[in-house]
Amino acid sequence: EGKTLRFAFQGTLNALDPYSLNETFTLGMLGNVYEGLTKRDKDLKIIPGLAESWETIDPLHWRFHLRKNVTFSNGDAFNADDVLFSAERVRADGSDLKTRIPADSEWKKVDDYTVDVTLKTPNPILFAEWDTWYIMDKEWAEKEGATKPVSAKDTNPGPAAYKANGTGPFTIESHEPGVKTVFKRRDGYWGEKLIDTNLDSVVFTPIASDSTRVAALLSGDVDLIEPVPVQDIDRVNKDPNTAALTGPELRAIFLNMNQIRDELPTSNVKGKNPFKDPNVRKAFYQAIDIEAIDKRVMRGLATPIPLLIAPQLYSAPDLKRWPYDPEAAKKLLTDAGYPDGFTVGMDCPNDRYVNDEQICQAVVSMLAKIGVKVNLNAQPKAKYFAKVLAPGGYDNDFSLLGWTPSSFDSWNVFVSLATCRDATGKGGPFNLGGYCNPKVDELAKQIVVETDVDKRNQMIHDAYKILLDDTSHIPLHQQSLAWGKRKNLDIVQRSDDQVLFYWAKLN
Amino acid sequence: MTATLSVRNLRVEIPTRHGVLTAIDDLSFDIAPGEVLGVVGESGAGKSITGSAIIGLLDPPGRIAGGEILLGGERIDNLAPPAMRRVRGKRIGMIFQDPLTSLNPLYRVGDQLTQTILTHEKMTARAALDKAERLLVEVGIPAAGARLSSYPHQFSGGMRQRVVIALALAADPELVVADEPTTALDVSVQAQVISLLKRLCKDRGASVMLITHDMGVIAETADRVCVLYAGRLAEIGKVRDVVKHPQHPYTHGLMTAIPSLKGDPDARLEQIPGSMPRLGAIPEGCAFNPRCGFRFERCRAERPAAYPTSRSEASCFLLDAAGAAPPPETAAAARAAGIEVRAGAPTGADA
Amino acid sequence: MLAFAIRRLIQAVGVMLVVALISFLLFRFVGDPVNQLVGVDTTPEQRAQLRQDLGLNDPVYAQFGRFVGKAARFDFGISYQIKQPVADLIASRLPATLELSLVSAVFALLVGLPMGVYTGLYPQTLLSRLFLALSLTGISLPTFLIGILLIFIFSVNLGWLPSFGRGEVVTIGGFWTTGLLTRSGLSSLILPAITLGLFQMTLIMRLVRGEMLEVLRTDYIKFARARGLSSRAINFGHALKNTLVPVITITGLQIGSIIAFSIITETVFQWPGMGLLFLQAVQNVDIPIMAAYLLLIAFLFTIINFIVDLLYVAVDPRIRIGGAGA
Amino acid sequence: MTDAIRVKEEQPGVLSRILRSDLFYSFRRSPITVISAAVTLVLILAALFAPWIAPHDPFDPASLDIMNSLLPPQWTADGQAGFLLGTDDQGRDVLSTILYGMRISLAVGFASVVLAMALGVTLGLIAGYVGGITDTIIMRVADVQLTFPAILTALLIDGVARALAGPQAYEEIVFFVLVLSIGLSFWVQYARTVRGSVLVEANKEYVLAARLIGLRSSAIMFRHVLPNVVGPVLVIATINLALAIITEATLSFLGVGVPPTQPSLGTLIRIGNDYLFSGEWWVTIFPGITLAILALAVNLLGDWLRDALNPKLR
Amino acid sequence: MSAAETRTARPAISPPDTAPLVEIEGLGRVFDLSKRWLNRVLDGSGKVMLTAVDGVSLSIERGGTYALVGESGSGKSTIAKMVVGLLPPTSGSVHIAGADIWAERGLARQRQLHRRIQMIFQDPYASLNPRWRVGSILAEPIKAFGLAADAAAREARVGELLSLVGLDPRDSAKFPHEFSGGQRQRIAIARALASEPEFIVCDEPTSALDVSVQAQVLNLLRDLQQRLGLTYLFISHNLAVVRHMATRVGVLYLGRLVEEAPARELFAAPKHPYTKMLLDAVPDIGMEGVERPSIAGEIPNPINPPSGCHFHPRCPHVMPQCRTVVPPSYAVGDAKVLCHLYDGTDHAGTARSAP
Ligand SMILES: Nc1ncnc2c1ncn2[C@@H]1O[C@H](COP(=O)(O)OP(=O)(O)OP(=O)(O)O)[C@@H](O)[C@H]1O
Ligand SMILES: Nc1ncnc2c1ncn2[C@@H]1O[C@H](COP(=O)(O)OP(=O)(O)OP(=O)(O)O)[C@@H](O)[C@H]1O
Ligand SMILES: [Mg+2]
Ligand SMILES: [Mg+2]
Repeated sequence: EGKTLRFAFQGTLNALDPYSLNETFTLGMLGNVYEGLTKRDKDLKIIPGLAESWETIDPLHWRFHLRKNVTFSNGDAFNADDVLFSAERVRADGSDLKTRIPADSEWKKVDDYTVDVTLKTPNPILFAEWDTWYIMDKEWAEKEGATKPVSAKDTNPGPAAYKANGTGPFTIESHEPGVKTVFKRRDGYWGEKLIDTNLDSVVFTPIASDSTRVAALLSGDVDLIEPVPVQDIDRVNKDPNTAALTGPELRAIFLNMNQIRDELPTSNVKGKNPFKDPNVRKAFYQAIDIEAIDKRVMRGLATPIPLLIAPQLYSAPDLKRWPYDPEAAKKLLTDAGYPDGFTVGMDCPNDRYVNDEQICQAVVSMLAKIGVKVNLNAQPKAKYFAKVLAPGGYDNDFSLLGWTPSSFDSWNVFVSLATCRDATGKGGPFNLGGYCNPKVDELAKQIVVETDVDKRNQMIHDAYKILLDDTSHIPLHQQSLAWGKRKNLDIVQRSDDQVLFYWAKLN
Repeated sequence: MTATLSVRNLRVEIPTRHGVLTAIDDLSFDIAPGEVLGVVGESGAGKSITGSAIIGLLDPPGRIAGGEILLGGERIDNLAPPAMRRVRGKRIGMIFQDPLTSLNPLYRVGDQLTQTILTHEKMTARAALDKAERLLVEVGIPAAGARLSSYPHQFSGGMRQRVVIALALAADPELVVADEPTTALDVSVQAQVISLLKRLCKDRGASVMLITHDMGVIAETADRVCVLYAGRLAEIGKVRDVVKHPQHPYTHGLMTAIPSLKGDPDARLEQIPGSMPRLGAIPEGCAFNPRCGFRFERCRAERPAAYPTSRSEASCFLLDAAGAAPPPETAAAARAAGIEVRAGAPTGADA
Repeated sequence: MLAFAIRRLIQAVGVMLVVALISFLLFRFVGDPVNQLVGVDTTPEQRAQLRQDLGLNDPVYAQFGRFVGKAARFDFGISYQIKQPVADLIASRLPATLELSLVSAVFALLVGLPMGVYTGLYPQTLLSRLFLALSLTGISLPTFLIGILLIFIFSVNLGWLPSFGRGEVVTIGGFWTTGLLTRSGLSSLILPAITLGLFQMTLIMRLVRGEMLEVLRTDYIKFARARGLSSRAINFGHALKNTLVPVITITGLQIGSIIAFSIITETVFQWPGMGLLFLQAVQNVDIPIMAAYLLLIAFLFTIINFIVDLLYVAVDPRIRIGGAGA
Repeated sequence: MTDAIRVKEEQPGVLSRILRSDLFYSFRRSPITVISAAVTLVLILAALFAPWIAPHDPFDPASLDIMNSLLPPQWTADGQAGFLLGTDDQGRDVLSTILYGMRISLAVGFASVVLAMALGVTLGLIAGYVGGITDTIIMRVADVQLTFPAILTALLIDGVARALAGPQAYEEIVFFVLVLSIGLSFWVQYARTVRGSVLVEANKEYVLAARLIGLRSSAIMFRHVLPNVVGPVLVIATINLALAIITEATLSFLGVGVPPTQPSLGTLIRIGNDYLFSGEWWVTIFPGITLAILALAVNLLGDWLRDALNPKLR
Repeated sequence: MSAAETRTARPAISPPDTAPLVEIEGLGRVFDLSKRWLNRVLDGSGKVMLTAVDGVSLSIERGGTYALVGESGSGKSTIAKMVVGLLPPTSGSVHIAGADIWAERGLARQRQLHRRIQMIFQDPYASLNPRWRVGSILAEPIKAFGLAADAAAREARVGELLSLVGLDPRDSAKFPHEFSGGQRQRIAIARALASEPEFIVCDEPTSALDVSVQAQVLNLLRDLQQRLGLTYLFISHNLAVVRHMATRVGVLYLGRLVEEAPARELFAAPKHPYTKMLLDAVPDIGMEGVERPSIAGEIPNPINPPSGCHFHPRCPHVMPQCRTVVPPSYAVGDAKVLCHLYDGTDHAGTARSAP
């Protein structure tokens, strides 16, 4: 006898095409329906998925053995053609997940259940992100006319935007973006032993308003909400029927300072860019009382971090935060030639990270104490990202960002956030501040091909050290996951924040 | 024979921010069966309020503060609302000044008529409709049957006032109170309506209280006239007497101030100085005394009662046979004006 | 009557064209739509091509003409954000909003009208004063606060009513979803409908009261009294009917703002209607949705106006028969 | 000379004329109105003098200490001296923030009402007095405007302004955007009312008399007609003021208002809204009460004014 | 203050004093009451024109009072407005002291002309701007026409005007609502006098007033006429008042001047059947208790007036040609009559049966 899980999230699930949007929540939800060649277990360890096993023939050649007797939810059998099709599709125009597999890799079908991949450069973490590269059914896509990813510029969206056909334990019964999505448990799932659920269906509803979402949980209208605003965790725990599920999240929150512009458009300093001076950056760093933010804004549900990565993924005893020291900060600022501070505009999302806007406000008032006047522009994430990632501009002087390396590996951090970029985005694509140190670029290049773990770790350490010394960014904290659930729900909370129904049980 | 309507010492008060105004003060008069009593007075004299008081529809906050009103010998001023409702329409019909606004624009004329008839008389809807049509015929509306289903705005002013008259007479009341029934009408139509009203009431034996400020209408229509000044009775008597031989100085002034189609057109109109006082500022003593050419001491100190003369009754000390005499010049002037000065005279000196 | 209908139609078309122009200008003003359409990695050449393909290089009037032509065929393009045809999105959200608006309008009328009549008839009683005070409080509290407080009390603390959403819906005729046929749908409707209708309810109540007070002072009411008609006949037959004319107009106008205010209510209650869609569109600068919503509102408004005018004609014979008499 | 002096002493002072007027009388007679007037006045003054009476300056980020955040009101167990009504999530003193926020709310309210009034009255006067095609055009524009209820207009203008101005500049113009949005959505009411009154007034004989003197239309419109139609305009203005303040709050709630660093009452409520369930009720309740009291008082004044100026209801 | 003083500023009048001051020639006014174009097309209805004034010609002697009488809607006010320049005529002309007030070009000339014509309105409550002090109301025309050198002179003049109409100069500080109806009408008269006109149109100046006050205002108007040599066009539906004021009377019926005669003659021997009926129908204080025949029928709809002589449906002497032919103006003694009875032939037993 099946049960229905009612789940509410703050954001909406838009297009169902698994290659349209590289975003944790969307990929997590689709992970209930689709599967990759690999999967991750409850502890995020990579386990075989649609590939039963794989081997490196040499550093440039990989072989994947596919699982047999797997069917898509429409009944089609899964085989090598589907993998090749997916590898093609994920790299096609309009895909947001192009980086999942190297653009220049070659894919070959050996037999129906064996696939060979040929690389141009060695890649020790080739399949690190393949748990979210979902395999699609070639026949289905061709029949539905969904062979191309649904992209922004499409004027008639493919059916993949509102239909799904995966190998996973759930299917999507109905999907109304922004209203409701109904997942149904399917028969004939190959991996019954990997999952543990008594759910028959899942009804997902977006509830944007924090208080409504919490109210919905407290009143029993939903069984699971994400996120619980940190301030409401107590309340949720106090209620006899509900509980908060918290745990570390792998996301690092940090501030970007634009060092690539010659002049900051939002600043009163003309003719030069104060952020080009490491002292100014360090002054900013030391002016921020991260403990206070974590205690007050985050209510203890955050861990200050010294690096741009969660400690669970990488830490080193000698890489520590610069201490909070407003006096020193003031002095650094004076030394840099700004005894009275200056003005700068700050961009901040207000619906993306936990209490993002409040963090920014706290930063504003802390910087005010060393004389820096920050004009805060807090905006919804859609606008925020459109602005700070604007093509050809990276329009931000000072901004807040969060990052989870999808491969859970530091290399992703460097290439995404810290390697040199030009204005058009060649280079570190999410390096909003445009920090550039050739040494870091060089290290990143080596890290990606280095297969010796110790050597690789040393190089990672060196790179982080440079970033810290340069004050390339201002790392703030690692935020926590906070889900709210009815007491009768058991669910696994993985620290990558994916909500996976196949580990949920309603009692 | 009891009077159809008998108003005894009526007093109407209106509480306002400036204190309690006395809109009608100690007013008494009778209307005999079948009689037409004209009530005249200048704007604000209290004519409409008298009418409203009689039918029990004083606008709040106005209230009857004293006196009594008797209809066919029964008191009606203290009836409970449901009982009073049965008097209204059934025993007293009312006609207001403006026929345009008196009729509900959203209802057919026939519906308004039958509704009124059925409220007061037990009969079938069919019969009521017949009666409605008869009424319209009576008030002289051509093609009455067809017009029953017309809306008020489809009638002309004169027609509408005829409909209003039909409505007022629908339940055959014994008294009709007509408050300026023709002021809103054209000169040539006025006469038609007035004579219609008069004829219909005569046919039914109904008494009429005709409120107007037009002395001409009164002169031609009424049997008796009651002149109000500042909420008080100035003079009451037969129309011919009051018009030709006014006894109250105010009435006298009024009659000479009205231009007439007779008489010398070039003669200067007599004018009464000043204007009627506002209710809040009615002078002590006789309300008219500041404007009166014949006033003497007593007028400022005391309020005159209505004193009978050979023709009419008037509230003026000149006529108080038992009162102190006015200065001789005043008395002489008054006599010259045709007022039967009796004050200071030992007995009736009116022979 | 025919002329009236035709004139209305012409006016409606005029209004719609103006609104279409505004919507169209939104497209133009808010920036290059190409930037909204394509990703980071699109080259300038591709952009230019896309611009050409979309006809953005044509003269403005040609573009406007095309926009109107498409809009007339309910083609509003694809949502930037959701990647679905805007027309489909709106169509799927329309029932929710209309149902909510309609129910709250009915609620506002059913409660506001009697309250207005009562306070108009008995302006001095304690109950009237209470109603008035309540109504003033009703328009002094922002809608969103009322909604939140209602959720707090009735969902969280008392647990009587659902806190969000539309509950279970039934699809009728293949396209119209309704919550009116299920228990959960009905109970979900209560709080949002009250939240949305409260303001209108107070408005109607105050309007009816004011009109009632005025009508009760008119000569024809006085004359009706003088004819001895019963209070019932006077108050409800004569007075109420005459207050209806202005009440109809204002209520008609208010339905337009009910739909607009549903934006807030839908946000608070996560009601899956057009308002929610629109608000998200505003936040995401999803112009096709904004433009379509505007046109739709204008369209609904025009229809409502038309119905109001027809009602007018039904209520007021002076209009029905034409000509203002003598 | 003596004449002039006599005239002067005869002429009662403005104050005494006001004190003797019917309006003032009906005002004095209604205790609720007196109270709401007093409350409105106090609130306006408090907002006006916020920098002098507020214990803290909540708009100065340097004075904030995040460690003071979410302190409960002073009289509760955990309250802290100096923060009478507690603090919000940024450590701003709620009392001071309310005072400052009220400044913004009132400023937006007043400015938008003035804008709507100026626009509506002028257009209404012109439409009513000039008539003809001008009238038709103005009233059709009003129809289109009516198609867009206030919230919608505001959202649209806000959206366009944001897109046009860019985020940093937007912050500087947000006040004007709000005023424009709210003002634009309210003008129709004035225009219609004024037009209606003008149609009545323009046929009154005093206007004909003015035309006989050969005055220009504009002089007649503004000097003769306008003063006679201000009554209903004032009533609408009062009621609109309350509505404008609430609309501003609502817009803030929808996220299109003033920035949270310089919150208005509405923004404060929106912020506080997030802390309702967690027990930090004071962040939202106090601004909410203030807003409600302000709107209620102004509404009561408007109500009174409407009844007092309506001769039919006297 | 004497009358002479108040007239010092008046410019010399050019034409010889014997010529009439006001000459109205063939004055007509048509109002377009058509439905909207679309309705007309759909209903197949034509344009709807209301002829409010139809070919009215009259002249007013200097210092005389010409009275226009007629029922509501007969076009009295429309004529008044066309004469003072508030409403353009559709046909005909209005000459004042020889100058055509509607043909005159040039703002200065026009204003100069308008200064000489003023108007007193019916409703004393509506004719004074309730928001203005009496002083400002009276000062406005003085300022507008530049009739006083400075503010002090203006103030003095205002005081003079107030005294002239029997009010206290101190009243200038008051507002209109502080006055009674009669006093307001005096203020309105003072305003009309402020521009030192020689011709005043009085449109029912006393019909809103009480009889006792009416006498005051009528007397005042007559006094002022004597003192200032004013000329009046006096409009009223009250025949008794007209008889009291007028030197010459015109009777209007549905926009046409059906009879025009010296006042005495008109009242003594009315010629037109309508005039007779009017005189019979009007209730008069001097005729108490007399039951009189009232006019049959109601005023016809001016939009669709009867053919021929407009009065024929109500006329007791109706003849066949009345229904078809518009009667021309016949001179009968000093009177002019628009009636076929006076076409020279003998209509036995009809007209001549009247006095
Ligand atoms: N509600 C009220 N408050 C104050 N005064 C009032 C009120 N109602 C009537 N009055 C006054 O009562 C007096 C008498 O009014 P009423 O209507 O009876 O006069 P009227 O003789 O009928 O005058 P008219 O000829 O103008 O109709 C007037 O002075 C009027 O101002
Ligand atoms: N502006 C206008 N538009 C249309 N018709 C008008 C206009 N002004 C006057 N009329 C019509 O012209 C006719 C004459 O009107 P006018 O006001 O001159 O009559 P009157 O004799 O002054 O009547 P009253 O005694 O009622 O003042 C009436 O039928 C009236 O309806
Ligand atoms: Mg009266
Ligand atoms: Mg007239």
